[in-house]
Formats: sequence, structure tokens, C-alpha cells
Amino acid sequence: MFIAVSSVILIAIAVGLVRAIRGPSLYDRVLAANMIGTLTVLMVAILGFMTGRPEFLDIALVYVLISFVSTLAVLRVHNPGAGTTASSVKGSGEQ
Amino acid sequence: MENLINDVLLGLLMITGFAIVRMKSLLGVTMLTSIYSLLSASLFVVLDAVDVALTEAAIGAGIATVLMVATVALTTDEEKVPRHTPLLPLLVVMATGAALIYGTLDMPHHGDPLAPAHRYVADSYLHDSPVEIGVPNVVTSVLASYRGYDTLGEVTVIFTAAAGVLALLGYRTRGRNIEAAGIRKQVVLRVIAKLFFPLILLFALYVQFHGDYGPGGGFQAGVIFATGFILYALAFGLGTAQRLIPSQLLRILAAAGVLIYAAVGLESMLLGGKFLEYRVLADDPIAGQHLGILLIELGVGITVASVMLIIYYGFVSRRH
Amino acid sequence: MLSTHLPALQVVLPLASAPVCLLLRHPRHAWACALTISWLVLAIAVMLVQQVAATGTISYAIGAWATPWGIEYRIDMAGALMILVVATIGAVVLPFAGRSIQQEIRKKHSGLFYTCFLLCLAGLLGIVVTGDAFNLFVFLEISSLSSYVLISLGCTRRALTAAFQYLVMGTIGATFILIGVGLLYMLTGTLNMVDISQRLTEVADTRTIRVAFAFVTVGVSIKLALFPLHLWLPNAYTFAPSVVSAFFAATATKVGIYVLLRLFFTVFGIGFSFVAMHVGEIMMLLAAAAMMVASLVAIFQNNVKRMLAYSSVAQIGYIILGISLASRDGVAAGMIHLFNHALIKCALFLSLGCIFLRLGSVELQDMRGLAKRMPWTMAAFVAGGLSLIGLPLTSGFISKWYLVGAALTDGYWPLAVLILLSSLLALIYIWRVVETAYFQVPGAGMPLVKEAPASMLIPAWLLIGANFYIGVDASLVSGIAHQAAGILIEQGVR
Amino acid sequence: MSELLGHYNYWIVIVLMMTGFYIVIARPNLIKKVIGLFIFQTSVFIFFISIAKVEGGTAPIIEEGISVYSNPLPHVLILTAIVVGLATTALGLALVVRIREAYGTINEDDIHVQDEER
Repeated sequence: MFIAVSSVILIAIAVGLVRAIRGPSLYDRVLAANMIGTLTVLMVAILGFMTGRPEFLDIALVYVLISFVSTLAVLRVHNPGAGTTASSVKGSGEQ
Repeated sequence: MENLINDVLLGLLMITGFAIVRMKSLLGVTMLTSIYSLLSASLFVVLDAVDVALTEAAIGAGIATVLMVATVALTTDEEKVPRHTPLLPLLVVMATGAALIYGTLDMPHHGDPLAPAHRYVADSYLHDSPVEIGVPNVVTSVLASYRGYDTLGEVTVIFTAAAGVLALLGYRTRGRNIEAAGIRKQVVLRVIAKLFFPLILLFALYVQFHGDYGPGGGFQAGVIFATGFILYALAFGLGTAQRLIPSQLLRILAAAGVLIYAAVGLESMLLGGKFLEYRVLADDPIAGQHLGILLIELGVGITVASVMLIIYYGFVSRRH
Repeated sequence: MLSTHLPALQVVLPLASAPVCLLLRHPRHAWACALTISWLVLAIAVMLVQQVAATGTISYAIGAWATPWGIEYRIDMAGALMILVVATIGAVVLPFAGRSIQQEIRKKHSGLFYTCFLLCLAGLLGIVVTGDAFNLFVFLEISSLSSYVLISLGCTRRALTAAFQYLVMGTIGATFILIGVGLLYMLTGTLNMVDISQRLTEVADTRTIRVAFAFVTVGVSIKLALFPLHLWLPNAYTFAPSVVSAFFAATATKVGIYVLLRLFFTVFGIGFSFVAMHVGEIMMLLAAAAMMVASLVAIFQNNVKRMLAYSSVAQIGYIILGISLASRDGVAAGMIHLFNHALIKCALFLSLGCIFLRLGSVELQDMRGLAKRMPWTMAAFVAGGLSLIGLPLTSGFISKWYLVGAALTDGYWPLAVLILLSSLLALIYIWRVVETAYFQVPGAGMPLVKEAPASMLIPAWLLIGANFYIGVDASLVSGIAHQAAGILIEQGVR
Repeated sequence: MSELLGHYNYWIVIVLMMTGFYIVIARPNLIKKVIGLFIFQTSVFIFFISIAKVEGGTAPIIEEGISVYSNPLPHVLILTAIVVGLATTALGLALVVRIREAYGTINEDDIHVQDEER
């Protein structure tokens, strides 16, 4: 059971990694990173149950809360569609 | 099974590493670095290092990525093609790698329970710490008590980083709240941020005070706490966040955390013990250890949270 | 009662006062705070030296945990000498800083400057005092990170690139040390240095330990700017604020050398380091190369600070040369030179700081005829320069005397020739400055500058005075150094 | 053969370390250098944590009914080292930002050219 679940998750991570590396646009990469973040949460949860110590779900929770923030940060900075507003959004902006 | 997961994760890490070498878009590289951190954090869980996994996730995938993204935003996204052929670096790296591989030949096998590293000091930590300190998480008792002095050093390092970023980038308190205007439209983001913000802070407090029993402690809590505020700043603008926690207050808090830590050490000295000897802090040695660990973890949490925010403010308030 | 806690206080005092310094708003207050602390640190250092001299090696268990389980502070004679160097230089340099920093650093940064200075002081002292391999890494990083900041505060943009270059090389060095410590831990199961050395005897003949030795040595060599890993040093010293150059030249690399001594003798032992790994021969070659190449390069520098920086690389060569002999006399000579060079180089950089205060430059061409306008500053420079060359009656002569003696006892007469040749090169580069400042006429448009203020001259002259004192009566320094070297060799042979 | 099976784990980690090290010394882009340092250090952390693993062990949080735990000491060291690594990264990136402002480029080769000109 665990074998099946963790293999599926690992394969999904690998597929996500391919997207992150090949791109081609930044959004593909951001999305891939976010997806890998989500899969990592699952992975950690599975590992907790597999080794008989489910209290490690704590770590999974941290991932959930934090991976969201870095995705947000990238999207805030890189906003080519919005043109000049991109710089005002971040407060630092691009040159 | 665990071995298989371990191997696959190592393979994925290797692919990510090579991709980082080749990729030219720096934002892309930043994303890959964040993935690298996530993968290594999963690997840490497989290898039973839950505290380390928590920290790596909070730092690598959280704060470090945010800082790298901010730096790319302040500089440029494209990496120029190197002018000279990297022959010498390649040679240096090969030689170093070969030396290390040569060194592995006499190492104990991976996971060998009879390896010297597990038999001596670590073994007695596992056996004695429940009696001497009374905290189930051995990592916490070693970190905060047996090797508490390293942790004081660690807090000082992070404090140094804050002083450095202040000196290099400074920070400006914003008069007008420019970003807030642009954000007003993004309802989904603001609702989610509002939902998440208290949750993250609550979770940070849990990690802070539950560190004795499960993975966590002052450092992780501080990072999570700061991440909460970074989320807030991202959603509602830096100005709003700075009104919530002004820069001057952060400076005081960053100093206060280190001082709390040092004060615990000096107090135990005044009570007749050695520096950082917590057992003299209360009548009962175990209670003293608990009190000491609680206080220094508090100091760590305060300094780390405020230093992270100082650094974040520094990067984000910088303009051309 | 307090006296038992001195080892801990030595480090914790500057460490804990750094955050206080950050909170002080007025630059004057921050300076006063740092100054008071640095003098207290010196007082503690002096008391510790007395204690060590009276009772032998001091051990202090932090948190009262017994040695392999907790972190131990351990001070023997060699450590005591190092503490004394670092604390003295800190205490001498800070009075100078008050005026110099006012000019070279923006007012809003001066509080941060003193904070980082105290952190760096604490880091360096921590490295010396600690008996724990990982704790050494932590304090190394405290001192390194604060040095990056201190260097980056220099007034030109090249200070930034110099700091970055140092950061990259320093971090590589620290990571190498970390890898080495990991390998050592892997085979011994402990982190306490003395404990490692005891448990090492069983596993010393493994490939893992050899690699561990190589990594730690390379890592530390980057930190102490051993030729050819010195590339970060010239830029860092040239573009850092004057006080910082003076402080680092006298302490940072010296503490690195001390760590090397600890590794070779206390942790790995002479049998492993010098016989099995042949580190003596390698170090001797690199030291000889440093003495010749760096001195040659120094001759062609037009920026006097840069010239002194290259001269530092060469002088580090002298010290390493002494250590590479692995004899009591050799190590003692190395330590005597370590002490003397700290005083001399600090004095030289301080006098350059005085020049920079008035001229706003340390380029050779701007110093034409300067001796008439700043006689005291230039006299200090010349006195320091003479000592660098190694003329009799200066401390430089003493250290070279011992060094040549040690080389000859071991039958390395070519080394003695090299030392003399390198001194000749030092004569050339110092003469270039003397010639410019004393015998050339100032150019038409050059500003009429005044002598530097007393607050800056006195620290420089204090060091020059100590230098001449040692030149006449070296018994104290040489006594301590020989005693320290004796202990190290004793630890090393087992 | 058993030699190989017992050590391949460390070998992969060494490859990871060297990837980071290569980025630091071969790439002229300053941000890439900092990222290289980050990868280098993270890989060293993986190495330490691999040392700590005990076959059949579990996380070192004492609980009734569990007898084999992994080694907690490297975990503690790496917790400290991660923090040190973050501090270095933050300082490095701050320097990069300032260098870009002062030179208009973050390419090491271009910076050298500008320094030579003056």
C-alpha cells in the first residue's frame, strides 16, 4: 500500500521536475515548484504513517503554509503582463 | 522501501543540481533552488532528521527563495554566457570530488548501527538525556542544553546577518503606501492572506512551545512567524506591514533575543553554576533545565523572527 | 569566585554587548560602549594569561557538562598568547577608530560598525578559547560574517566586491572545515578536540582521516590567506576602512594560524601531520613561495595599503615557515613572529589610517614630501617599516633571529638565505615609501595637510614603542612563546 | 560489491556537493555564485544527516516502545549550520544588490573590466 502511494508521489514529483527544468515560461516553473511543494507535503505525511510516527504531520503543515509564500513572492515580482505596474506592485520592481 | 525513496530523492536532487548549472534564467534557477530545498527536506524526513527537515523547509523553500527572488528583482534576470572556458574550475572540482570519494572508502557503511559516530557521545545522549533533562526530543535537549553554547553562537550569527543587511541595505519607512493601491483588486489573494495570517502565527507559537515534545523549537518558530508577516507584507503592502511592526521595534527585538539568551547564561553564573548551567535556575535540576530551555528558545525565536523581517524589509524597501 | 568564569566572560562579554551597541542611537555612545568593552576584554585577557602562567592549562565546562558531552573551553599557553594579541589589538585600535570612523563611514552606520566590530572580536576570541571542533566553526562564522560587513563599509565601491570575494572564499573555506569536522566525527564519534585526538590513534591510518585532514587544512589555509589561497586578502585589506585593515592584519589571519597549530599538534599530532601526511614539507614550500612572490609583488604596488597587504601575505609565510619545521625552536620562532608582526602591521596600517584621514588617499604619488607635514605619522611608518625589514633593535630582528636560528639548527640553510632575501625585498618596498615621503618635493596642487590628531597617533606610537621594547628585551615574549611551543610539541608527540 | 552498496549513497551526495562547488567557482554571475554556495552547503547538510542515519532507526524523539533511534548529534550541528548558511546567503545577496547599484552589472568579468579602467 505504502509502496504504491509513495511510488506514485515520486513519479509525480519527477514529472513536475521535468516541467520545472524545461519551462519554457516562468509560470510553468512556478507552478511546477508549487506542485512539488504540495507533493512533498503528501510525501512527508505518508512517511510519518509508514514509520509509525504520524505526529510528524507537523512538518507537512509547515510546508503547506510556507510553500505558498515563496510562490506568491515570485508572482509579485515577475509580472510582465502588467507592464510598468509591476514595479509599483513589489515596491522594488524590475529595471 | 525507505531506501528506495532515499535513492529516488537523491537522483532527483542530482537532476535538479545539474539543471541549476545549465539554466540561464535566474528566476528559473531560484525556483529550482527552492525545489532543491524541498527535495532535501523530504530526504531529511526519510533519514529521520525531522527537526532539520522542518528548518530546511522553512528556510530553503521559504525565506531564502524570497530573498533570492527579491535580489533578482533588484538586479537582472539573465545570466551572461561565461567568457572563458571553465577548465580550471572543472579540474579543481574533479580533484576535490575524487579526494572525497577516496575518503569514503574507509567509512562505515551508510546506516551501520555499529559506526563509531553512533556508539559514543550520541549513544549516551539518547540514554541519559531523558533522566538529566527530561525532554523527549533529544535534538532539543542537545541543542539547547548540552550544546547550548553553539546555539548562542548561532543566534549571534543570525544577529550579525541582520546588522550586515542593515549596514548594506538599510531600510526606509515608507511615507505613502504605494503597493496597497495596486493590490486592492486582488480579492482572492487578500482573503487567503487574511485567513492564513493568524493560522501561521498560531502554528508558529505551537512550534515554539511544542519543541520539547515534537519537531520544532525557537528557530523554526521564528522563521514561521516571520513568514507569516512576509505573507502579510506581500498581500497588503510593505507600508501596512511596517505600520504593524515598525523597523525600530524589530531592531530592539533582535537585540533583546540575544540578550535574553546571554542573560540566562549569566544568571546561572550568578546563582553559582557555570555559564548556561540551567539546573541552578530552579530548586529542582530538571525544572531548572526546563526553565532554561524555555527561556533560551524564547530568545532564539524572538531574534530569528525579527532578524528575518529586518532582512526582508531591507531587501524589499530598496529601490533603484 | 569571578575568576573561575573568566574563560566564558572573555567571549560572552563582547558578544553580549554587541546587541546593546546596536541599540545606542548616538555614534559617540556606541563608540564609548565598544571602547569600554574592549578594555575590559583586555583586562580579562591579562588576568587569564596570569592564571595560565600560574596554574597551567585552564578548562571550563560550559553548562557544567562533562567534556565529550558538552562544550569545553580550554586555554593553554599558546591560547593565552593569542588571546593577549587579539585583546591588545582590539583595545589599541578602538581609541583610534573614534576619529577615523567619523571620517570614513557614514554617521548612521557607525553604530552598526561598532556592533560588528564587537562581534568580530567575540568571534576571534571564541575561536581561540574553544576546545570543541564544531564550536570553532560557529565562532569562525561569527567572525567571518562580521568581517564581511566591516570590509564592505569601506568608502569606495571596490570595498563591496572585495567583501563579496572574501565572502565566497571564506564560505568555501568554512564549508571545507565543516566537511572535515564531519569526517572526523564520523570515525571518532566525538567533537571535543582533545577527545578526538585520543580516539584518533586507533583510526588514524584510514583514508577517511587523511581526507579529513586535507579538507580542514585547506579550509583553514583559506582563512589565514596562505599562498596561493590568499587571493581575497589584498583587496579586502586595501578597500576596508583603515581601522578594519589594521585590526584584521593583526588578528584575523593570526587566529587562523593558531587554528592550524591546534590542528597539527593538538588534534592530529606530529606523527600524523608531519610524518604521515608530510604537511611540513608542503607548508615549507608554500611559505617560501609566499615570502618571495608576495614580497616581489609588493614592490610593484602604488597603493601603499595594497603593498602592506601583500607584505602581510609574505609575513604569514615567515610564520608558517617556523611552524613547518615542527621543532620546539621553529614553532616558538613562528609564534614570536606572529606576536611581533601583529604589533608591527597594526602600527603600519594605523599610520596609513592617519595619512588617509588627512590626504584622503594612500596612493604613493599623493604622499610626495609628506614627511615635512606629518612628521610623527611618517616617523611611525618608518619605525614600523624598519621592523618589517628586521633591523637590529626592532622586534622584527628578534623574530627573524629566532627563525634563522631554528632553520639552521634543523639544517635548512637555504631557508636562512631565503629569509634574508625576502628581507631585502622588504627593504626595497619600504624604501619606496620613505623615498617618496622624505626626499621628493610635493606637487604644485597638493593640499597643505596638518599632522594627524593625537587620538590616532598615540595608539600607533604605543605599538611602535612595544615593538622597540621587544627589540631590546625580548625575554618575556620569547619565554611565553617557548613555553607555549613546548606544550604544543608535547601534545603533538604521543 | 558490498563495498559499493554501502557507500554509493555518500558518492551521490559528493556529486551534489561538487555541483554546488562548481557553480561557485565557474560562474561569473554573482547571484549564481550565491546560489552555488547555497547548494554546496545544503549538500553538505545532506552528507551530515546521512552520517546520522541508523538502519531501522527512527527520529530521535523518545517514545515508549521504540528502542532504535537515529543519531541526534549531527541533526543538532546541521540545525546550527543551516542558520549559518542562511546568514551567509542573506549577506551575500545584500552585497550583490549593492554591487549592482554601484557597477550596473552583476557579472564578475564586467566588474573586473570596470575596476581595471579606473
